[in-house]
Amino acid sequence: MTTLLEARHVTKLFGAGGGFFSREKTVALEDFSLAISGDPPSITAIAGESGSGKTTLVRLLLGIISPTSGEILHKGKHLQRMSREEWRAFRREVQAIFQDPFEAYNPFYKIDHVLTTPIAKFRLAKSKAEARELIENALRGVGLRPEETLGRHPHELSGGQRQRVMVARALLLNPRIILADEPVSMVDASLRATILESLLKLNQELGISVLYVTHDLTTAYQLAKNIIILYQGCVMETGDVERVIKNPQHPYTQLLIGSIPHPDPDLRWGQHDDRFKPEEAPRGMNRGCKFADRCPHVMDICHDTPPPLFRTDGSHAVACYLYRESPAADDATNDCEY
Amino acid sequence: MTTTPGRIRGSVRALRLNLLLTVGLLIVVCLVLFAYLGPLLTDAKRAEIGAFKPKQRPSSEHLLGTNTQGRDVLAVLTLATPQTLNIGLIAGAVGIAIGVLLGLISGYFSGPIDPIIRVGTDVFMTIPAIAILVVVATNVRAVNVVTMALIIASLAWRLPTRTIRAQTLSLRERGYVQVARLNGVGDLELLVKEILPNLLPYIIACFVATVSWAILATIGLEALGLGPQNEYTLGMMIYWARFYGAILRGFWWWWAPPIVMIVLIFVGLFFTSTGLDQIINTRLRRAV
Amino acid sequence: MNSDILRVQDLRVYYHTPAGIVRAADGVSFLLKRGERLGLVGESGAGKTTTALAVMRLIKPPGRVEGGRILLGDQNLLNLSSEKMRKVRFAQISLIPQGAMNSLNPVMRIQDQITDIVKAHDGHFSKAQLQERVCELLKQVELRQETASMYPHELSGGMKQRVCVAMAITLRPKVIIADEPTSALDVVVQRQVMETLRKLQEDLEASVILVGHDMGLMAQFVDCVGVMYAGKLVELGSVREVFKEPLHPYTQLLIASLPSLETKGFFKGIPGLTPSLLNPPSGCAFHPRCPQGMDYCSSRVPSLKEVSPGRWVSCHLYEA
Amino acid sequence: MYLNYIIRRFSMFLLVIVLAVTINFIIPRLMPGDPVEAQLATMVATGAGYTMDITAMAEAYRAKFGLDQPVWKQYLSYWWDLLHLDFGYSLANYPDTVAHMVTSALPWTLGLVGTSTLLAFAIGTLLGGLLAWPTVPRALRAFIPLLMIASSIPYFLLAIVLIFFLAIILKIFPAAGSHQFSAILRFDLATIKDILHHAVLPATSIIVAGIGTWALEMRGMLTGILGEDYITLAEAKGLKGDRILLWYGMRNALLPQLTALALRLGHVVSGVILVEVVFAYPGIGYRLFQAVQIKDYFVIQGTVLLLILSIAFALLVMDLIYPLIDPRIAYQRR
Repeated sequence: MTTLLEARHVTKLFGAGGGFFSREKTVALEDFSLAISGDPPSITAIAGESGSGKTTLVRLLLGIISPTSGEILHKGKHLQRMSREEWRAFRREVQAIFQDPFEAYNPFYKIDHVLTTPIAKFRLAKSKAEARELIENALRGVGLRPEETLGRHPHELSGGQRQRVMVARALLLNPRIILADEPVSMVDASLRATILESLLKLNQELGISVLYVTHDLTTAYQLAKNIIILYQGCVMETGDVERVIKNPQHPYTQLLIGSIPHPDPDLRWGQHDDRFKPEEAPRGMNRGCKFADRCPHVMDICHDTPPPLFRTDGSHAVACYLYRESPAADDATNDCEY
Repeated sequence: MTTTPGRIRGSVRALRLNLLLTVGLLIVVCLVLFAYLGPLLTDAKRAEIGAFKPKQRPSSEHLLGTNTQGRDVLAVLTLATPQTLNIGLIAGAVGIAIGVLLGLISGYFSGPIDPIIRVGTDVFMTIPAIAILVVVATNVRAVNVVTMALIIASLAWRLPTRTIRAQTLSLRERGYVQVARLNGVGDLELLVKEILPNLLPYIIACFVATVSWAILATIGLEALGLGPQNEYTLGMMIYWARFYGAILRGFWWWWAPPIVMIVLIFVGLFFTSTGLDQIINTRLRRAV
Repeated sequence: MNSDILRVQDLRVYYHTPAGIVRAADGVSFLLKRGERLGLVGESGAGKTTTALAVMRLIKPPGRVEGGRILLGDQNLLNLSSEKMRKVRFAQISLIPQGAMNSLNPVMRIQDQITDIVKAHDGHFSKAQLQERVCELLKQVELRQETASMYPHELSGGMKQRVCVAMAITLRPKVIIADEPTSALDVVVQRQVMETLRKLQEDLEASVILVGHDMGLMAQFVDCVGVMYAGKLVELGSVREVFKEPLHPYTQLLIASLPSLETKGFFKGIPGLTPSLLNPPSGCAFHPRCPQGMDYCSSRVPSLKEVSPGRWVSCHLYEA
Repeated sequence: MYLNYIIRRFSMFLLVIVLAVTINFIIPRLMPGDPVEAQLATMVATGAGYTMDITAMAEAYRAKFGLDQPVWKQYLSYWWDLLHLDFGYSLANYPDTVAHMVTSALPWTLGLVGTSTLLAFAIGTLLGGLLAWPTVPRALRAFIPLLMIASSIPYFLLAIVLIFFLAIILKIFPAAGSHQFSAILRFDLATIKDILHHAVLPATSIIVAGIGTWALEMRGMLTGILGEDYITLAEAKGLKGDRILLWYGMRNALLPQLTALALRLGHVVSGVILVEVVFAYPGIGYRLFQAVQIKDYFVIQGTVLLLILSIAFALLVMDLIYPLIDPRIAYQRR
């Protein structure tokens, strides 16, 4: 069966172009594969630090930028080779929520503009009344009172309110999948939960798959069913979130989870594990495993060739030579049962 | 001396009372009234050759005296000012139109077109305008106000293209442009409905600066004698004054009035565009 | 009382914006003992950064310190002349800035930015002594010696923050204020920088005020923590007391809303909207969102009470 | 990295030259009618005192410059002449070559532009720095509107006013020229004093207007920079006010200020040319003015070309200085 949204061996290089000589290329994403079937609708988390390529991935999956190599497919069709009709269907079925609530609204218009435009563009309503109806339902769906929200200018609403209007916007088109790029990182802690809750509701009640991109493993654990850990554009570890978070196998994932400051004074950070060398000057282009020069278990092979994904058990795969005895996972890390 | 900017309370400039903009607009409005109402009030005959005894000093009868051809200087001034303003406005309009077009195209669409426009603009910026304009002007036979404006316009597009392109580049990356794409909005509509409205303040401020530059370039060419020979413009008034040695012979009333008028134009336009920039920045800082 | 390094009493800082007066810090009081790590936590707009900057007297117009006292030992910093205050900065109280990304002068080498501090406090040392001090500092913050001659744009985020930590401890100050030092860093780098800061702070026996919004970081780093809401200090106590038995309803909801690795798929936010500082709600600023709100909560302003030694709360529930 | 930067800047320099030459070549050919014949005709009309057979003269010139050959061939020969610094002959004072006429005028212009622009830039930048510093007395703030007005007065209009008051009425300075016509240019104190005495008025008119522009540019730049985080940290570090202003504020404003100078160089030179015309100062500007008066065609082309090249060269030199001022420029890692 064709998958809803799929990336096959996608690599994206950013050469700072311009001028007559293109300078060094920086690797944003390297040989990344992902498949989201869409039924059952699942929530997949992409976790990684800044500079790991998460945002580049979202822009690739949305078709805003095209991959240097590899393809992105929507229902088996290549994004770059779609007809106008296919592209409109893709645009309607794959929606997104962005990170910065302050940047997402054109200061020139009231916030209604962001809701009325999709209705007009995708002809979702036949009359003004029906359009109004759609908008109000969508706003109530994310816990906002329409009379308090509509007709206002963006700067009159708080960050939390604006982000919820963004979720409502995505809701309007009732897409099959929503790519949420760090939806709560710029929102206060108290409002964070309400937004995550509305994402969970979309998945459970409306059957919308969600790709939750974040640097915060705790919210990833809370929201998602399976997770992919990214480091400098490469997949380090992937699988069921319960296994990956509670029993991390890749050294980098272990370092990540060990560094999370738990809000519990009794759960102090493990004694300072200084075997991990601090991150040095900005990274260059090394061939082998990207984590090699910081990893305490580094072996020669780690510097030569990038490690493939090894399947350690049913739904848990890790790209590290420590597990080279395990069978190689099939390349498409997908979200349905392994 | 008008009150110093210090009068603006504390470091926060109240948006409504931007002193620079108000003073600038005041000067510009007076100039426009003088330029476009003046000619209606004075009859053109006073400005014709031989209308009066030449080289008279300013008197009650001739507030600004007469020049070597016996024209009343005040009458000539009232007819010359609108002409110079017209050249500036036409050249400014053409310049801003090309600038917005090129700026939007090269700012929004990356790909091959952008470097061409960018490098082209930079190269033309480094070339002193007077050099090119001289070569063009010497080869144009009959020069009147409109051709003069078009000659100037041939280089007036440089500043607008550069400014608008820079702004478009930054606006293109904004979040709301990505959201608009997700809402199914196509490139062209995106440019017009999402980017252009936010560009308007920059376009206005840039237009004022371009008009000011155009007038400067015009009087520059006219000082070299390349201006319209048979029409009154402020630049040509100065040229003829110098041509007949008015400075050495102390006939200050031939060249002083046009100079004062030109300086007023520049000060008015400069205050207006600087005031506009301040408003754009404070509004930007507040919106972010 | 001699163990108190810093006493802040009823500090008020208002911003006179064209849209009206913003009471960023409205009567903040707390105590800092020698070697103690105090956390000031609160959501954006709660006034924690304003409080930190006010202690260093770095509030710029349109902000103004309206009143209150900041006692460093027996000196009230608010009364010092600007020249005397300049001498206090980084000699007795130092600051680790929030945005390490652009807190370093981009056109100056790292070593010059460190020696600047020594020269500014008329420490007349020879070039060699200064160079040696720089090397010693860089070693303390685990940075290679070559970093000294590098420019800020050649360093990573974590390395820049370590330089800021080195600068903060150059003159061995009594108090270090860290204003959300790691908010822009990854969680891995954040832990490494915080643990370096802890080690250095303990060696110096300096006190630290850590300003931030990350409750997890507070739980891991500080000894006692103050919770701020709408410019007021609503709760203060040891980190165990505040996290295990929070008194103020806001603190309770805040801790309950924190995602943790135990509960999966369970979200609990704080209803209502963050308060507007231009016209804050009357009485107790939290009353519109407070589940245990009583009728007079919206009229009477609660005051900070010491319900047990070192344990403060500002809520009508605890007034006699 | 630094080499990469130099190559890019040098290629820009070459591009400017190519473009300038092409413009100079194309524009006259765009105009209707035959350029040479038109020039000769107008020259005679303006009473150049020759009575000659225009068509024969035009024929000779056309052959000399191969105007009868296809355009691209003309273009190549045009380049070929340029590379041999053969700008052609001045029609008015034949046999003097354009190259000689222009190169003899260049030092005067460079002297005038160089000194006055650098002086105006230095004074303006310092003044702008002071104006932006908050602890500066309010009285100095009153300067701002004056600077604004000064910066919006074109150089050569100011020159006219200066001549009238200082040269005609008060007779302190000479009204025109660069030195006593009688004096033979010997390299002794008297000549230098005389040259300086003549250069005062032209330089002043450039400097006064220039200071206004640079002061405002610097003030705008610095007010932006003073809001930066590294300034707040510098204050927190307890550094002295002047140290922060100079090493943290102005040091960072220097690069954008220089870029502004580079951008306005073309504008400044345009102004200086007109000042030379007003003072009959024997630089490139006045040479251009004389050529324009009598439509001495090839001199016009030569002057314009050389003007563009000298500015492009100045910009190249400035570009090469940038990395020394701001280390980030040559460092193109990202």
